[in-house]
Amino acid sequence: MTGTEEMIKDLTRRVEKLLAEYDPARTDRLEFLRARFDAGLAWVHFPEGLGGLGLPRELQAHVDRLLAKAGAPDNDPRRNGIGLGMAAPTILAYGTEEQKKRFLRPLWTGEEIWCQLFSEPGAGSDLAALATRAEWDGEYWVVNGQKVWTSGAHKAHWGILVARTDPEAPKHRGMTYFLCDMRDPGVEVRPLRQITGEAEFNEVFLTDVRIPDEHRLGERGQGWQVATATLMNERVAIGGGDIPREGGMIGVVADTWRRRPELRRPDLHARLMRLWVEAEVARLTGKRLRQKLAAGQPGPEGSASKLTFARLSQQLSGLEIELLGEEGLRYGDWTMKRPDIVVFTGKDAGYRYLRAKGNSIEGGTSEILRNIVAERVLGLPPEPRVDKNVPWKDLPR
Amino acid sequence: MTGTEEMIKDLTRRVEKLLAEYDPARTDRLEFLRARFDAGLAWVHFPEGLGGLGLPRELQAHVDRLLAKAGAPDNDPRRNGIGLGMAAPTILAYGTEEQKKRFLRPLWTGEEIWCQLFSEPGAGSDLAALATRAEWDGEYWVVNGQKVWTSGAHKAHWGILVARTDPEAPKHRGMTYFLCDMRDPGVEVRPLRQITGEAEFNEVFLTDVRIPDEHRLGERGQGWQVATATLMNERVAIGGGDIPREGGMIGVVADTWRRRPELRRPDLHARLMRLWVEAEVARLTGKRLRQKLAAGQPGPEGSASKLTFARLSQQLSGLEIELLGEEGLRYGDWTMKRPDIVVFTGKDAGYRYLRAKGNSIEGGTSEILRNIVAERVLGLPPEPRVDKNVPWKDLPR
Amino acid sequence: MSEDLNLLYTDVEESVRDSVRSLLAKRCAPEKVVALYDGGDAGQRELWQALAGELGLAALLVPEEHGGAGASAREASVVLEELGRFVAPVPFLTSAVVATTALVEAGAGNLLGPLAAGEQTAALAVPLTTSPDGPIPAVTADGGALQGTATSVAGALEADVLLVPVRTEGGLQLHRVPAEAARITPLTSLDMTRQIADVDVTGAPADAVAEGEAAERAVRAALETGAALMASEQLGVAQWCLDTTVAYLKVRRQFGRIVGGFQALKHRLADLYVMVESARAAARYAAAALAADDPDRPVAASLAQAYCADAAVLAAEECIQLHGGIGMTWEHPAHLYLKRAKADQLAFGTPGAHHARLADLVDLPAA
Amino acid sequence: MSEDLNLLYTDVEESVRDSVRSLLAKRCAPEKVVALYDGGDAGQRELWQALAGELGLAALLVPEEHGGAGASAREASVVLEELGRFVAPVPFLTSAVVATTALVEAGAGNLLGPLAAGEQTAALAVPLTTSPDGPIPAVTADGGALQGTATSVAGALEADVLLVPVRTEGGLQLHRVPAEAARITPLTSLDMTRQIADVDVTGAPADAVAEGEAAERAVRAALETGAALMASEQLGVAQWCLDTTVAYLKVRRQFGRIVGGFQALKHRLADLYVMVESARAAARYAAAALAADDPDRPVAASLAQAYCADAAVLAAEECIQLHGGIGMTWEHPAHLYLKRAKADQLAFGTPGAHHARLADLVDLPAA
Repeated sequence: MTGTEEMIKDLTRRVEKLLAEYDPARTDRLEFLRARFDAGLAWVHFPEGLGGLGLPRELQAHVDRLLAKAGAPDNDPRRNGIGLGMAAPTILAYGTEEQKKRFLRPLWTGEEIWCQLFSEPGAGSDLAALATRAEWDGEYWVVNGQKVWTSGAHKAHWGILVARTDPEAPKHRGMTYFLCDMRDPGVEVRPLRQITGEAEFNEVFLTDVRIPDEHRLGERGQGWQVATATLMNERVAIGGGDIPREGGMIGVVADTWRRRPELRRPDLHARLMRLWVEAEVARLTGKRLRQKLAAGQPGPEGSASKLTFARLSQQLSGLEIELLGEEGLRYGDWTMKRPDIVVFTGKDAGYRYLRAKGNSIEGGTSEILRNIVAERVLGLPPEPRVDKNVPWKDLPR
Repeated sequence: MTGTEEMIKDLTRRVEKLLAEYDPARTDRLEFLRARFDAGLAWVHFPEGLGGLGLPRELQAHVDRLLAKAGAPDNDPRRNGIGLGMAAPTILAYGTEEQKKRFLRPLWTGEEIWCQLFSEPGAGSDLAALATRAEWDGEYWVVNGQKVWTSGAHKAHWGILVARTDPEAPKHRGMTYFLCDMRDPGVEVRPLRQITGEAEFNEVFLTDVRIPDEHRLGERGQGWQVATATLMNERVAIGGGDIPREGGMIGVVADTWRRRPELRRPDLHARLMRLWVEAEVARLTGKRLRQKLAAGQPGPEGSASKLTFARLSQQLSGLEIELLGEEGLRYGDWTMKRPDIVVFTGKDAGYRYLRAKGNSIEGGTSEILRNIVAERVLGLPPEPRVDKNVPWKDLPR
Repeated sequence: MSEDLNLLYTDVEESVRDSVRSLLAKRCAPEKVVALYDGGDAGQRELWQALAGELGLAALLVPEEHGGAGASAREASVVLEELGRFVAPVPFLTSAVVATTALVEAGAGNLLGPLAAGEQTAALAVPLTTSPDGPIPAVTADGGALQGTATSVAGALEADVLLVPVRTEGGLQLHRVPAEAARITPLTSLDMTRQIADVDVTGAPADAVAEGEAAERAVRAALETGAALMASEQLGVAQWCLDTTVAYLKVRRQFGRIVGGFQALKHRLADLYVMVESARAAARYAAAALAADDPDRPVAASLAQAYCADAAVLAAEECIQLHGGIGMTWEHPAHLYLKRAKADQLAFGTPGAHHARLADLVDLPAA
Repeated sequence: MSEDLNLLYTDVEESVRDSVRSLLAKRCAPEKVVALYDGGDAGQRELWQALAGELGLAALLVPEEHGGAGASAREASVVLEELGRFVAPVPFLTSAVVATTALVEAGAGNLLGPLAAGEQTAALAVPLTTSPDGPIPAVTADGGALQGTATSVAGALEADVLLVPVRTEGGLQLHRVPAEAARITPLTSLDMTRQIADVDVTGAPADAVAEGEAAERAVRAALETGAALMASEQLGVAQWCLDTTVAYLKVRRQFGRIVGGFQALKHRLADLYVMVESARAAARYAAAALAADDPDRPVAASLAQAYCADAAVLAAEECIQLHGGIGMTWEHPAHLYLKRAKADQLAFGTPGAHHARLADLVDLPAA
């Protein structure tokens, strides 16, 4: 029996034990989730005592499968994407023992939802330019500033926050990372409406928000390093999973083409076929990337996949409107709403077209990603920098 | 009678007088051309005594028409494009009286052909980086270096040359402009073969070439300024004249499409129509530009026209090969030749495809032209420069 | 094609532009316009009154003998550039260009008085997507009574008078229907600054203003004029997007540098500039050919629409992208231009439809 | 499609690549290859002998029972990547892939011995532009004697044996004709590293190796395999163009800066990199599907050819442009790659032809 097989057998036993002690049919959802966490079956690659068992990450799928089969509740991971995908690994990497104990369990169970307070109006692609100040008043860090593009801020209990603690230092060296209680009276959340009419995101205004020093994550001045770790976890998440042929936007357009022969025109067919080829090749490229990762050949090519995804979703959704013709003049609903979950291919063609515009901006603009590919993959010279060794306070803004 | 009408009447009289004194049917070609020059009818916008009459440039067309009607020989301007388009206006602007007297007449008549010695292997887009040295030995300027992309060097009597005379000065300030006798024993011309198989251009090796100081054009150290004037005349020439609808590369492809229905395919039709539209719009854009110039509203938009021309000629010639299919696999002739005249749309489809690749390089690459449009038209910031105020000799190469 | 058409702006055209622009700058701020998306009032009625009445734009294309200014498509195109630049929610294109052209071509100039005076507004009741050379969508006439719905009609919500193509046994007719007699259903539109509506004219009283070939000619001329001159609106949209993006990138800083100094963005803006100047040549040529009633008019119209429709969309898309996150927000006006550009791309025939029309006109058959 | 196909390179494949590359690096320098354009000798015969004999590449796709290596399309695709990277003027694709596949599929494996041993070279006598799903160009048979010319045949000049599709009253046949019995006229080719020729087989002795459906199946399988695996050659061409351009721009200076540091060029190279990696996924999938005889094979072949054909052309065009003037010269090897890429774009069907084939295969009909 190989090591993996043994580990799987052991995990199966642990799952059976959990199910025996906490029958999902008769146990309160939250109670079950807490018990699952305490049994180390939340995220098996986390350490023991912190929801895991120190096992390889891939084995989680086995646990999930067994529990789903038994009808056990899950932690509804889409409700807390930032918590699970970004906050948790960062807390694990940089947190104190107390912080890990305090935050990871309610994060995983979904009792505490998290949001991300990084971007600012003046610090988008250039995150290190951020201006939100955190000043130590002897008792608390007192935070003032404005954050933006914060999804879920209105539902979040905690926010991962980067703020400037030393304006005299060069921009990358004067920041500190905090865990910010979103229920502090100084936190004001305002929905940020987008071109689709919806407000997926928020602006967050921070006025004399008080953060105790035990909610500082990492060292003072280490904020850039901690934030970079968070963002690397974001990029991993964007890579996404396997999708079938015609998954995503191409499937929507191909489906319309098949169902509605009256819309077909030769010029649109030429464009459709070109995009079908590109979409299928992009899918295979993603598949190849995941095969490389699985074979232990990680690479920075995730940026390439995101570039292609953004371009294709924009071109396809633009084509769809031309294909629909008269129907393309309509729109589903302009009413301001706060969606819980965003599905790029959901809703109507107009929504898809407008929402896709964000694909080349959010999570790293296509321009920044091209820089990354050029510099880190191809080894071309970096952009001339004028802001590396200047105190932040002296930089022009 | 308006001023223009009077001028035209006067010009008509002068042409009649010339024709009466030198009957084209019975006069030696060169004798006639010299007489025409001396009558101020060569380029009427040049000063009197230098082939002109100080009249508006537009009136030249009237003179040309009258003389052509009378069967008079012309100066075969395509044989001496660089002389007429670039050297002559520069000599007129910067030359001494002796230089103008000495050079302009045989230049215009075609007795002396000119070439341009500007680009070097290490100084393409960045002309000011040139390394060809000219050192004053007390009697002559002694020139050593290598020039490239010199069309017609093997037929030329004179070359306009920029060389470095002061390596201690920053790159733009240490150059001087010369008129170089191509028959000097230190001048070696080697054909430079291109991807088409032909050698339109040459490399010119300069070894201890001796140039007397009276062949210096402009002041010592003023070379950049004089060369810039030359290049502005080049850009004016590239603007070109009115062409009819389907003039140029689109006409070649459209003609094939019409003549050979068996080659038609829907995907190619979609591309053809898109390019037809772009080519016709580009033609109208050029027409509008010339209307602006004629109305006294000059602008830097010539760079825009050249960008579009290059892109379209490349896309169209690429499409043509796909359209031809099996025939597109062939090529006319790979034999090394030195063509007298280059016609982009001439010869076979393979030649057109390959030759068009040069359209976005020669006379300013498309990348440089985009910089020019961005900076001079849109007013965006210039590229960070590290070489402006450093002595040329200290620059990395 | 005519080689002597003037592609520049005349002094008269520039002065028309100045007056339109200064009025729009005062009365058509994007913060007001965006209210239309939430069903609010953007003051669009008063704005149109001012443009039609004070500036006399409703009368531009109406012949002088019918109380109009007798101006040409050239002046109208300059007006449209400015309306595009402000995404102005007014029925100039639908009423003062398209419906007016239909009536003039139908020989019903005598009905133009109230339109020229700005007292009435009219709309041609066909889908906004109708191209000049396709089949003409029409309602039917059951006995004497109209029956049917014209879908996705632009300008219907603002109209007092509807011009309705009616298919009868005797051929196409163009009928005049009072708007209050039709059931007009507003549609949630991608571009709420030119909201479309379904127009049910079943049972409405109507009188024919043209019949047979004359009716067909009138409708086609109206659509071709719409296609030709909307190119100028698209130019205006593209120009605003370029200007706004360049201005923003000259002040926005990231990584300690003016963002507009990053070469990749400079090159994209240079390409955008080249495209906008090309769109200008195409739009001007279409307007000039129309004004001169040049035989090349159909080619000019389809050429301009094929080129400018895509140019406006691309300019608006680049505007959003190069603004970064802020361009994705409701509070930045860029989205108004993207929605207008994308809807305009479908209006009067997509670029693909105009390519097909050009293929016929210039003898480049598909097969 | 099969989701379990391995798109990576196996260790075996990497070792095939290494041996091919090291031989080509020694014996196939661009300065030698370019001689072909002036009718000179590039040592191409000796090179092919070395590849076919020393490395046994001619035997790769020949089944073991016929003296071959019984390797799969996966190994052949890696060989083609390297041949593309060196624009190698050898008949691997035409003989060891296309003609070999035709004979295997025709059930004429017994004829493969001399091919596998590198003693003979074969070519399928159809135009290089023939796509897998179109009509099969064929000569005719007048009585027993062949009549006609196969035009634009690749590999004919190197071939000892020609496989000639023959249209008879009883249907298609595939004949074997000794090359010395045909009149082979070399054509001045856009890509002289894969020079084409007209092959007149009139009166040549021939024997049929397959008839009817078997002949048709053999020819189509050969063409589909050619299309699928040429994608790897195109990948190799594109990869060389990217690598060479990046390397050059890391050392070339203008305006006092490394040219590869100018952001507009960085972004173009980043896009090129994304395209090359995409081409790799497409080419690998086609090879893997072929090797596994996967039902998705036809889609995989047309997908790869549609994508990689354009990718190679674009990479070669960008290589020339980003090298500036030097890339336009005869002495720089870039032109060899441009010519190969452009000719390859036409070979086995243009991208447009493969789009049309895909439209059928995946049910996205044109009308």
